[in-house]
Amino acid sequence: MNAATAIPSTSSRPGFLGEVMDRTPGDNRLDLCIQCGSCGGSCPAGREMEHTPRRLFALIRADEREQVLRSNAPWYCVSCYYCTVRCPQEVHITDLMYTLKAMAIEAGLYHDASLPDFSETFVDYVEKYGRSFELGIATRFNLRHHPLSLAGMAPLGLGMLKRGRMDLTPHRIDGMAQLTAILEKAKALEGGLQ
Amino acid sequence: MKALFYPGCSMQKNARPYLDSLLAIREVIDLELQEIEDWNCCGATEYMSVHRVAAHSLVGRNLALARQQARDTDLLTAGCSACYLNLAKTDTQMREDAGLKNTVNQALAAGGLEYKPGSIKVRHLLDLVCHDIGYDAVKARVVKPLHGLKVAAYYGCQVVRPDYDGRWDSHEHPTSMDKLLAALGAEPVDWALKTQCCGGHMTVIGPDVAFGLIRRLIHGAREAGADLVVTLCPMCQLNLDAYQVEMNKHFHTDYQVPVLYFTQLMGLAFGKKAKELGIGKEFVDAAPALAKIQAEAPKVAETKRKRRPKPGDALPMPGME
Amino acid sequence: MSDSTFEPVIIGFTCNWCSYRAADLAGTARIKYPPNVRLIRVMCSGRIDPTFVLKALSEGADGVLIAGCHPGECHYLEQNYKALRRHRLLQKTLAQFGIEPARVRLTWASAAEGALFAQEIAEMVDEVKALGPLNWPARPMPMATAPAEIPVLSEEAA
Amino acid sequence: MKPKFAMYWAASCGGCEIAVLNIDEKVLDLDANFDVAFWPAAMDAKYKDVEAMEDQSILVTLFNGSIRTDENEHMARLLRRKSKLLVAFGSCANEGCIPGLANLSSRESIFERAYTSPSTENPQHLRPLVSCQVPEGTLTLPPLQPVIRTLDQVVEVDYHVPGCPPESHQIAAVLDVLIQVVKGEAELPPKGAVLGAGNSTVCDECARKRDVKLIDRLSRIQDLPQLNTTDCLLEQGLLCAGPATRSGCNSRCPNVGAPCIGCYGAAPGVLDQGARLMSAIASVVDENEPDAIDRVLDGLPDPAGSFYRFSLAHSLLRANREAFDDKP
Amino acid sequence: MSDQQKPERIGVYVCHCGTNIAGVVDVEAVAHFAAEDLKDRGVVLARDYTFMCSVAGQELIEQDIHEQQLTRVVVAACSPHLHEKTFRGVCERSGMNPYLSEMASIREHVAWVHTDKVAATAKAKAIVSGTVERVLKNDPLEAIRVPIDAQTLVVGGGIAGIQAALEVAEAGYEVILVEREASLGGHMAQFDKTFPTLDCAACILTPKMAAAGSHPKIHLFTWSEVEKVEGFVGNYTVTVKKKPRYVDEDVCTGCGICVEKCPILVVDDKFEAGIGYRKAIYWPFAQAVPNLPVLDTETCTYYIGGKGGCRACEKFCPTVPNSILFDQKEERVTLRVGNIVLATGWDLFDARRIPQYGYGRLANVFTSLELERMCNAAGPTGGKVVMRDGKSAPQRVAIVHCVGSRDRNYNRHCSAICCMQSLKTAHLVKERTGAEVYNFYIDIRTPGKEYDEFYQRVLDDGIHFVRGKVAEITDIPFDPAEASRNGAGTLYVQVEDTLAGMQRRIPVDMVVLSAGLEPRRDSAEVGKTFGIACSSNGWFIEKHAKMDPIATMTEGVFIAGCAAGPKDIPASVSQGSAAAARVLNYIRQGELALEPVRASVLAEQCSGCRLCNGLCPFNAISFDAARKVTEINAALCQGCGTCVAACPAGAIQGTGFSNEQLFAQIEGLLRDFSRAPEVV
Repeated sequence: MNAATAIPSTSSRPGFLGEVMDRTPGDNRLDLCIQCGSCGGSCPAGREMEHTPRRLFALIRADEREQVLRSNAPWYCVSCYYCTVRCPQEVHITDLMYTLKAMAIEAGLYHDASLPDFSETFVDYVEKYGRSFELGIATRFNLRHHPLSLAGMAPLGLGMLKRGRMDLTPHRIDGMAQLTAILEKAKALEGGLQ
Repeated sequence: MKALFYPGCSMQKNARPYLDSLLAIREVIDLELQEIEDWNCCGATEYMSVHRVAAHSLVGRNLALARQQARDTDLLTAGCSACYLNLAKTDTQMREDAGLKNTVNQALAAGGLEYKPGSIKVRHLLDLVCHDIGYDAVKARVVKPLHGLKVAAYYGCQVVRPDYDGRWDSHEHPTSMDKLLAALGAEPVDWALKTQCCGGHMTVIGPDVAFGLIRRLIHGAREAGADLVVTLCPMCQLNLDAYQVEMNKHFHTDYQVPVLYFTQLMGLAFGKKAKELGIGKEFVDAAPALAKIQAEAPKVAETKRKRRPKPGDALPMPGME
Repeated sequence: MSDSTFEPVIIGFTCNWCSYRAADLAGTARIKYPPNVRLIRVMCSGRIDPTFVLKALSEGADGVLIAGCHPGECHYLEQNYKALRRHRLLQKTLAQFGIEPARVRLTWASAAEGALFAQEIAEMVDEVKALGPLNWPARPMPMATAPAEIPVLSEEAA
Repeated sequence: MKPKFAMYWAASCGGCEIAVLNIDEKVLDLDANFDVAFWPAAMDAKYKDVEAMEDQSILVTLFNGSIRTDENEHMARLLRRKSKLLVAFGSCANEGCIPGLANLSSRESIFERAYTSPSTENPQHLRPLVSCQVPEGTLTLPPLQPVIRTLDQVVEVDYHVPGCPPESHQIAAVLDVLIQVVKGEAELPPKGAVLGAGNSTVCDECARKRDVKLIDRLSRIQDLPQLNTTDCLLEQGLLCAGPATRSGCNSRCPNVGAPCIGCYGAAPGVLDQGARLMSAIASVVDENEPDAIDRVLDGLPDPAGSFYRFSLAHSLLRANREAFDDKP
Repeated sequence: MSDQQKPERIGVYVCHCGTNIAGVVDVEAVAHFAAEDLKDRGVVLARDYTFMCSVAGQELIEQDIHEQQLTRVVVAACSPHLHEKTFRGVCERSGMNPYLSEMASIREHVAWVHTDKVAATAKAKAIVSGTVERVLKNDPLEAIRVPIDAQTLVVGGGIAGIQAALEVAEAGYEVILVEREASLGGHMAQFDKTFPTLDCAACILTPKMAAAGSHPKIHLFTWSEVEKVEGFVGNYTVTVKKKPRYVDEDVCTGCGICVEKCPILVVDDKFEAGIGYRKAIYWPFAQAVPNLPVLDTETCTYYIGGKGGCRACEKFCPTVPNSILFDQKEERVTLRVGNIVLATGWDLFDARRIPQYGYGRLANVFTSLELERMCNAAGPTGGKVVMRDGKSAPQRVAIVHCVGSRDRNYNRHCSAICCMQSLKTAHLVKERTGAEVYNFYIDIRTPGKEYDEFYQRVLDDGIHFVRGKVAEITDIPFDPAEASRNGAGTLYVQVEDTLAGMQRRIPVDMVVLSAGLEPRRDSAEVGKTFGIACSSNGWFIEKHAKMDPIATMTEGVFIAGCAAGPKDIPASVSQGSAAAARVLNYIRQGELALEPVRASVLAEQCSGCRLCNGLCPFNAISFDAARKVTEINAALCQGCGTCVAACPAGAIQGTGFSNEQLFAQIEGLLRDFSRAPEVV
């Protein structure tokens, strides 16, 4: 982001740490992490993560790019922001998780392809219609990754349809051309920044 | 009061009862909503994970449209926690990060739009109801108080955290919705899990994790004596309600704790019909719990006289005020 | 716009207790920063009069840095707030003169913040460099002595 | 033979001339003691008559008005050469005064404002030309200079009489001194002295009640719900330049309920009147947070014009970028 | 003025400082520049020399002053904060007014921060040019001298204040000791054992309290507060407010029958930290000094009932006349003192501000101060460590470090004592209950004499240490399995064990929160009363954090103990003594020389606009209503210059930093650099 700011940043950190910080908006303070573990302790999904957020930050400092981007941890982040509000150094941990996910997709570094694919499936629908489409997302995602569970989840889907809580067809917004232009430009700029 | 309104994809469909109940009560509480025309998806938590700038631009389009369409108000409200947070986050981060502001505006320019961060005030619906409309105004409109109904106010994560503008009394133990429900005549139970995670997208990508979290919440609400859980977010409602059924299957349990939106309870207290409020579309039937609502107000418990302490008793507890 | 060989001259006003000591500390810690700022010590940022800033700008400075103790940490209790108030009003006024806000920067640095002070200077030098020279034309003043020959205006009546 | 007296009117409104005539019978003393050699506002005269005079043949010239055109500059230089004592008379000559506010605009925008404003009937968008051809020959007008200057920015000045215009009792006092000097009854004041004014500021002569100042709001007089008739105007949120303006006017404006606008210029020893006033006002804004401070200061929509209403051309910055960049 | 009468003769000295300056700045070129280019400004000689501050360097200046008749001196060397006094001394010894010298900082501000020699030399020249212009406008000044009143005020009767009072009194001077609470003692009186030696706090504090209470030179004002402070160093007038105790101090014998007979029992939030009780009329604690009870009108039935009923205390009081004075009124006493020591101490962080730790909601979460009272043999549990039910001993105890400290959400500072206090608590709990004790920490900080040895001892006790900041404390099990393993009432400490790299939930019966030390809640107002500053986090600011940690920016006001930041007992005692030493130093001098940087009003130019009247936090500015002019009290003025900058009439002059000096310095700094910057 800093490339576009008017004030040239003099605080940029070297290496992977700097890269992660620069790509996370605002004063994210990753460099202030004191490794106290309040993030890892607070995380509702922390037990399932290969690395706790704290450990990811230590690995980032150690320039262990590949280990970090391969970790399932960012994908298990549920965006509950407990870590962010409890962090004694006010590190924007949740926002940093988004950055790591985007970097992992770019680098193609994740060992469980199902994790980013859910996000990408979601994004595809938004880019096609301007709105999300639950039936499509769930079906496509499950078909690809959990074809067996699809049958198991069917009652839930049917229940949703029965209660009028799910559409069979997606809704497309009127300003789709405008939205597409915006998103294409945004992606071009994003690419330019990297 | 007037506010711009961003319904979001969930409210359109899976949280339709939320929208229906909001529409049913808006006149009662004198809330005039101007829906943003042709709004697009906020990107949920997913878009941000794939393309950060595009995600902010996606939200930026909504903010820019809101600014364009704003008539005599600069408030923008959303009922969905994720929608609210995404709108607030883009506005905040554009405010704090000049680079992001410029980049997003360059992208918006491709669609002939521009957004000046800070020109729209993003607020969650619950925040507006509790803090702007106010408990007294709500209480004054109650015609069928919810006496006898024990409710667990469940806030989830993304309304009270990270709380960019400091709107809430606590990130961990907020009380705004409890006070609102008390104003409706219901009895909010004291429980410790009111801002714990419902599982979020883990119901799809890691159901085992999600089921554990859902069980803890449902179990906690039941242990606290709640007849039902009250939410303010489509994702929380979906996970606790629809996935409660899946969770029961997973653990071979039989929890039956219904989950409703606060707007639905407001509607009941304002004397609206259950059907009009979308009640009945939930997976765990709320009817048995709602049958408890009494017509009569319970006798006001005598104000507890401060027991004169005696030495030898348990050690005194610190007061909470 | 920006001239890569242009090296701005900036006058810096620092308070005796915090920012001047921050500059001392930057020195003691051998923190490097660009040599464009020349410091003047006053006892408190509250001593800084907008006249000093205008004087410096009209005498050829390309920018002015004002540095005091952090709000709430003034050694004279609250006088740095006066500096803050004057800076806000001065900026508002300078805008009408077409002088960019980046040329008159207010910052806070405690005696312990040598690195921060150095960074502030580096940032300010970059910003002023990007703006280019100020060259305020008020200086030198047009000469007030009459030339030897006064040209005779042709035939006008009074 | 009586010593020669002159008065000249450059870029100004003419108020100074009226103020001199306003000294009533005192003007007879002037006539009794001086030979009025050149005073275009009072009597017919030609530039060539002045040009023909010997250098330093005029004892004293009261010069009012600032230097806006080439003609103003020419006359300033000419009168300097012909006069022993050149007095910058009135605010325009001393500090630029209201005409000096034009230093916040380019000539183009001044013309635009003057010849195309809604109150001007000018369908053909005519603009004055420096020269034009008429059947009788070429007519010329002195060109405007891009930046207004004060008299002492163009030629050396011996004395300063401030005010817009100078108060008549002060003018009378100054003339008395000159007459005494002519009669050999008094010494000339030291060169550079300010005559006809006090050594303090307007507050000294102001009858209003004053207290410790804390400003939480600034407004214009017409926006004030009610004006307290006895208390300090600044304390009521009005920008009164009295504290930063040289005394001598008997606090004429504040005493009748109008804030001082600063026409007597800076207090003795003060380098820049506007900056001093700015510093003083900002110091007593009763807020500590940038946004809150700005909210109070937003009550001043035109700070440069307010602080430098009279002294802009003589201030440290003198003009804004637009005026300076306005190349002929 | 003077430069019109007689031309000034300025000497410029450029220091090499070994290679410190000369390695980067071309010192010869700078000296040459001063001698040649500044000749028209009055520079008659310029020298460069290896070490100007050396004896030889100083002699060089002295010699020049005599031989070359120098009238002003500029030394271009290090920061004036280091050697301004040195070179002023040189001038004074040579018969020149010391304030006609100036330093130009070309080491800290040039040589040490720049690498480009050409640019550095150019900047050094500019600085010298500015300093020469400035020194030309310097006026000869005299230091300001004020007499010192020997009576001393000590505010705060904790260990730091007691120590300061005793030291001054022992030296033979009168001391006024003012304490807000009803007894001396402060927080230390609440503690059980003191680390690392584990000696009993009461055993070492009580004798000091008694000594202070009975010292003939110490005048004790307990249950009192300083309300107003006027004057300046050596000559303060303070107003002390004595709150009513409703007990006659002169008659009461401290027999305690009133306390015994009082039927009202209330929770003691103060001394017993909320886990014990007291009566409505009570002693602050057993060893209170003075030994007088105090009546609490908020809980006494006589007052609650609108002055009727009960009066048991009065009925049973054996003294004649009766010691109970139901109608006692607030009193105010005005005193004159020369110096003031502030030892106002600290407040405990309110652990309820961290809801996820459950204090106030979960019964068996305690604060460290509650534990102190619990461990104390004279405390509510008689020294037994029990759970909130008052009976059961805990079998598993968690001690959480850094509660409210080192956390941007609450306080950024380290509270300095909690690591050791937590280790002490762990040791005592283990010793008294045999429980499994877990310490949850981010870093263990034990930098004191015998402190780390104590840590080793606690490790040896078998205490568990888990490195991780506790995320939350809850009584809700994660899943049924956890619930069945641990039983009801268990508290779960959820934490990332950062050394094991995993999330853990550790079941315990009791949690102790090591709450941090905070500035007193009213420290900002107290600072205002005494004219000293608080930093943004609320602690009082020292004159210099390292070189002058006892003095403040206000002459004659000193700070000791935790008022300036968290400290342990040895440090607080040392500071009490140090403050006393500073006070005694002033008293023995009899008078004090102050820097003559002061503001003054030119009465004939002052219009009495009163714009400056509200600008001085030291109350040095007053308005003479009769003459309609503003006046500045030179002894109260601290020399900040804010009023000088604010005076719209230019009627306020500032010595040492006058407008003329600053304008000249600006011109000098820009003199040769205005058009074409010389940086190559």
